[in-house]
Amino acid sequence: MTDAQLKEMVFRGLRQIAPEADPTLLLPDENIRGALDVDSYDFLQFLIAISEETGVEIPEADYQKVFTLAGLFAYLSAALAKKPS
Amino acid sequence: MKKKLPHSTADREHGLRLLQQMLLIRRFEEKCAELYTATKIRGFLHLYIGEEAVSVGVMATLAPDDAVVATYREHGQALARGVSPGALMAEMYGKQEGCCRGRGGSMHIFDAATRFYGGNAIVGGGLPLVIGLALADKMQGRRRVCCCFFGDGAVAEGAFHESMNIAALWQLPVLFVCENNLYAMGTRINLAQSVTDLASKVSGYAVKSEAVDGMDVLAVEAAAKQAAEFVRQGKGPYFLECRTYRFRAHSMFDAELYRPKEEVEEWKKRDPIVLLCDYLRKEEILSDADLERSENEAAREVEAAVAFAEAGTFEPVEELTRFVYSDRRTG
Amino acid sequence: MNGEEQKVRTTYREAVREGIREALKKDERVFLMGEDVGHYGGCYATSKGFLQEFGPERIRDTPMSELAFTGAGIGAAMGGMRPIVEIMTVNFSLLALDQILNNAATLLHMSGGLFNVPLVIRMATGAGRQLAAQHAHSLEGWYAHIPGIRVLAPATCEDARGMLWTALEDPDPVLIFENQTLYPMEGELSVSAGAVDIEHARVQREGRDVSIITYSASLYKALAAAETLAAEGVSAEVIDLRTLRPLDDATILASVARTHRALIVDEGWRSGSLAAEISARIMEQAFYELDAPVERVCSAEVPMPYARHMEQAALPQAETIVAAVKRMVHANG
Amino acid sequence: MGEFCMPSLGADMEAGTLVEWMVKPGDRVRRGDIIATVETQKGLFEVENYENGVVQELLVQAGTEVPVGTVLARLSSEGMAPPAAPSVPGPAVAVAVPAATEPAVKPAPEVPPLPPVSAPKRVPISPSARKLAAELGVELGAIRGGGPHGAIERADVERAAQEKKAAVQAPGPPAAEKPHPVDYQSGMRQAIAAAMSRSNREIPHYYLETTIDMSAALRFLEGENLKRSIKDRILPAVLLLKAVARALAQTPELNGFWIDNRHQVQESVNLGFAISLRQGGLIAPAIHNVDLLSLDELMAATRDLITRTRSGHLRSSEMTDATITVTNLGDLGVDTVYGVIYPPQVALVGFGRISERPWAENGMLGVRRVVTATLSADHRATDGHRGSLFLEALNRHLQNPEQL
Repeated sequence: MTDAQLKEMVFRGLRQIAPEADPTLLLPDENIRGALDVDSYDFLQFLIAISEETGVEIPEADYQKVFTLAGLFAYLSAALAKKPS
Repeated sequence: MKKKLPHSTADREHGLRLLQQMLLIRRFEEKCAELYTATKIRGFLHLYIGEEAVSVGVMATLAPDDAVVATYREHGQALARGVSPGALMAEMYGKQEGCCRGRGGSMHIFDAATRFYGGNAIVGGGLPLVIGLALADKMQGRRRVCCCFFGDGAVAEGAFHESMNIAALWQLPVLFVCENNLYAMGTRINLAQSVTDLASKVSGYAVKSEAVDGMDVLAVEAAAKQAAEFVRQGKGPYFLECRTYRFRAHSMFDAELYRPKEEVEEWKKRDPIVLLCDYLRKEEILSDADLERSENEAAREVEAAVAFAEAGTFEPVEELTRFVYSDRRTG
Repeated sequence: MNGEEQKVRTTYREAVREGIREALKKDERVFLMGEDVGHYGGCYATSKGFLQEFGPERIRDTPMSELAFTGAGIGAAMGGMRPIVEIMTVNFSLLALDQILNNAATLLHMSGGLFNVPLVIRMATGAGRQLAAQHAHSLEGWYAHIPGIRVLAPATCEDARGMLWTALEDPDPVLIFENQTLYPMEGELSVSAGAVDIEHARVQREGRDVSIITYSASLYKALAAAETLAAEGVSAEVIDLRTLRPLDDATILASVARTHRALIVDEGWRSGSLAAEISARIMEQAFYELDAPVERVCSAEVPMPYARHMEQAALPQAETIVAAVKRMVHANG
Repeated sequence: MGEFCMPSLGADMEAGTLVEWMVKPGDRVRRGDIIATVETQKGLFEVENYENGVVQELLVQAGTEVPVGTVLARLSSEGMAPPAAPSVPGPAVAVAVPAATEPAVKPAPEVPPLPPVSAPKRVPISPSARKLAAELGVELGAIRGGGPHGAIERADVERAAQEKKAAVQAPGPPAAEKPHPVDYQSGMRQAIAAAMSRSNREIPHYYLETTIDMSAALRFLEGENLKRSIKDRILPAVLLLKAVARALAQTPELNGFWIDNRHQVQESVNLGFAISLRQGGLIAPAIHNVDLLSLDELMAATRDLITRTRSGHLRSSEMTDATITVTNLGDLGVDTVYGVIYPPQVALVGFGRISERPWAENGMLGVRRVVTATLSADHRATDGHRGSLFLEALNRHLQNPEQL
């Protein structure tokens, strides 16, 4: 999965849970949940969608690392690099 | 009066396995009745208690890649064919862990791995399907048996006559297994059939047929083995009438006004499980310990099935329109 | 020649026959089953010569058992074949409706996605040959009511030739209705004619003042009406639905948005008809585009009479279409 | 102690008349024995017993009709040697189907009556013509309709627009002002306003607050979630809901209504779960029988409820059945919530943010993940002592998450 595809998938997932917000305006290190007013239920749905598309299941212990776009992309590309394609 | 049983020699494991399968069906169905009164199972529920020898006897002679089509009283066929009790129970709980995601219920059990092409709630509805499956096998040169279970009620349906004729006309590899339990819901056979000897009735279609005591699993197995062999060799369809009896009502809400209690008690004297146990004890194959082990095994499997169903989850309503058309196609 | 596709004269019947023949040759899982499809060559001669060419295994005459051979088609499809079941006419399909509805249309959903039914069923339909009530039904609308199957109505030679292959490739059951009056109809086909799309309706004639929405044999009555109206300064758009389930809402609504008036021509009976469904969808989704109520021209609600003049009076005609449009357009006085 | 209930013998069976008991108190009964006959619309049925035991008490006499699920007799299991084959501990036959008592009548929240509409003479106009008139800024009153029954059609509007432009020669038609977006929230906003002001007007609130150490609960949850696929992961909020349901067992008087000056404690625990809607507005539909649900079932019920709330597919019972409401503002970084009770309920539980705070325990200072739980309660129905017992029970349950 290329970076562009990863980015596109993440934005599609964010639009899913925050339809009226525009995720492209998010700064790399801005807190996604705060900026898009996303509660823990919606955030879980977002992670489920990511796990369905990439096979990467983000455990609760790692939530801290994926609260920002930069953190999320880094985490996913690292996880995908480790997984056998 | 000593019950006369054919003396085909069932070896020890085989005899105990037949007993184990019949016991599992019996305890599974009893648990379904209980769960129905506790409103855990809803809709229609048609219990197989009393007819266990037919499905167990016939399934023992079918190969893994043969096809099976059954009716809405199909828990016995499904279990004997190898459908998991848990998937079956979860289906009746309406849970998505059920064999059909909770969409079919008791009357519509399907399983791809065992080529179990379903329960079917339309009387005689499965007969045209099975001749189609057999036609496909024949046209693709596959030597397989397509086995269809149906009751004496279906014999009055147009689908039966049309299917028998086509099966004979095109010499299709179909094993027709008629579970003649004397009642089409509440109509006794003599009030529904001009000729009640169904095995001879089908001679009009030039189809090889035989009647067998549907309470004696060894007799059913012997007859079914011969029938399946006949069909597998491509000699055309075979009609096996199993004369059996259901000990419970047609379905859960049936006051059985149409049959005398004495008749039920009379048939219960030839309970297929008791018959097999007597035979196996006489042949020193079955000990009390074996029976207890078998009962415990059945109880354990039923208990596990209920637990699996209880723990199941409901299909999200968003999936409602899924599988109306194939995913690949739905735009 | 400016490289334009080389055309050949043909008939609707020939186009149907070629479609089946091509399918039989391209895929050996395909076989044709139905009453008199073999030795007789097909009640409408759409399989003449096939028995000799493909043999009795793949061109199977059946006993008069619509329920059983339709059910057998379903079973064979589940067994890995790609059957084409021909039910002589929609009138006899009522005997097979249980298998079509309770098995073919339902198995995939009811089994939780386990078993597909890749089956095609073809039937002749419609009136107009003085065959009287029992042989003149037009019941496509009934079948278009059933989720789980697709329903097609080829009106042109091109569709008669090309819809079958696309339908055979569909993993779900597809019903194809051929209006019996169309078989002798002449038409043109490009030499390389092949499979066509079965998802969309088609604007057969552009227009500004009214959208005439129809299918199958009624298409030609609508086109004739449009010509008459043109001479009187009324520009009628004519849409051939091609697929009755799923309906191509987009094309219908886009047209109504242009013309602000809709007239639906349907050979079925008016009450609970396909025309009623289309009218409801236009009201629901294009209400603010309507400058006049949606109108329908359907068959009279009578059992089809035998006498010719009575049958023609019962059926939708170009004249009745013209009258309806005039009412809608000239309502302005 | 087993209960023998009126069994459901058919999908459409609502009730049954007990015709005859086949057993009497003191009789030993085994699984499969017929212990009574029941009359239904379909005929007479022999009713089977499923638990081995001894009949203690027959609660319903012959001849009375009772709804499905009503307890007919009590059986005890002592004095019975367990049969050789272990009796299958299937679900207890007596399903605690809540007795079908008449739900207490709840007065509908007052909705201000609609102002009377003066009926101007209705001018028939086609939808398309009405839209065109709006776009072209043409006054409908000024148009003469040429359609059937004098209906106005597009042609009429176009003609009127021409005439107006010709007559006025004004610079270009006035820009049609942008139709202001209809505020679909107004209905909901009014309903919330009415309920909240009635709550403050009538309910004497008292507020209690406690801080709960969530370390044990969150550790348990993280362990449980590692065993599950992400699809079945359980949210902390679900744990809090379950703890509230369990704590209510200690103080059932918090679970119910105050109607016509009478405290009506409810048996079933239906938690109102406050869900915020993205475009603003708040709904607190009920999750039924939370005390009977496992954590997995509760998570599934919550997921289903949120999805249906957001897509507007709630059942009327879910809007009115809540016996107590839980509001969880933990996501928004608020520490403490002092909520307003939803009448006619008598309590509301609030949870703030789960956050790390300094924690002193037996003389040692450490850092723990804690949450502040608050109780708003109706002083007419309960008093502070009972409220604090509830919060204390809530804390205790969260310290033993395995039992939730």
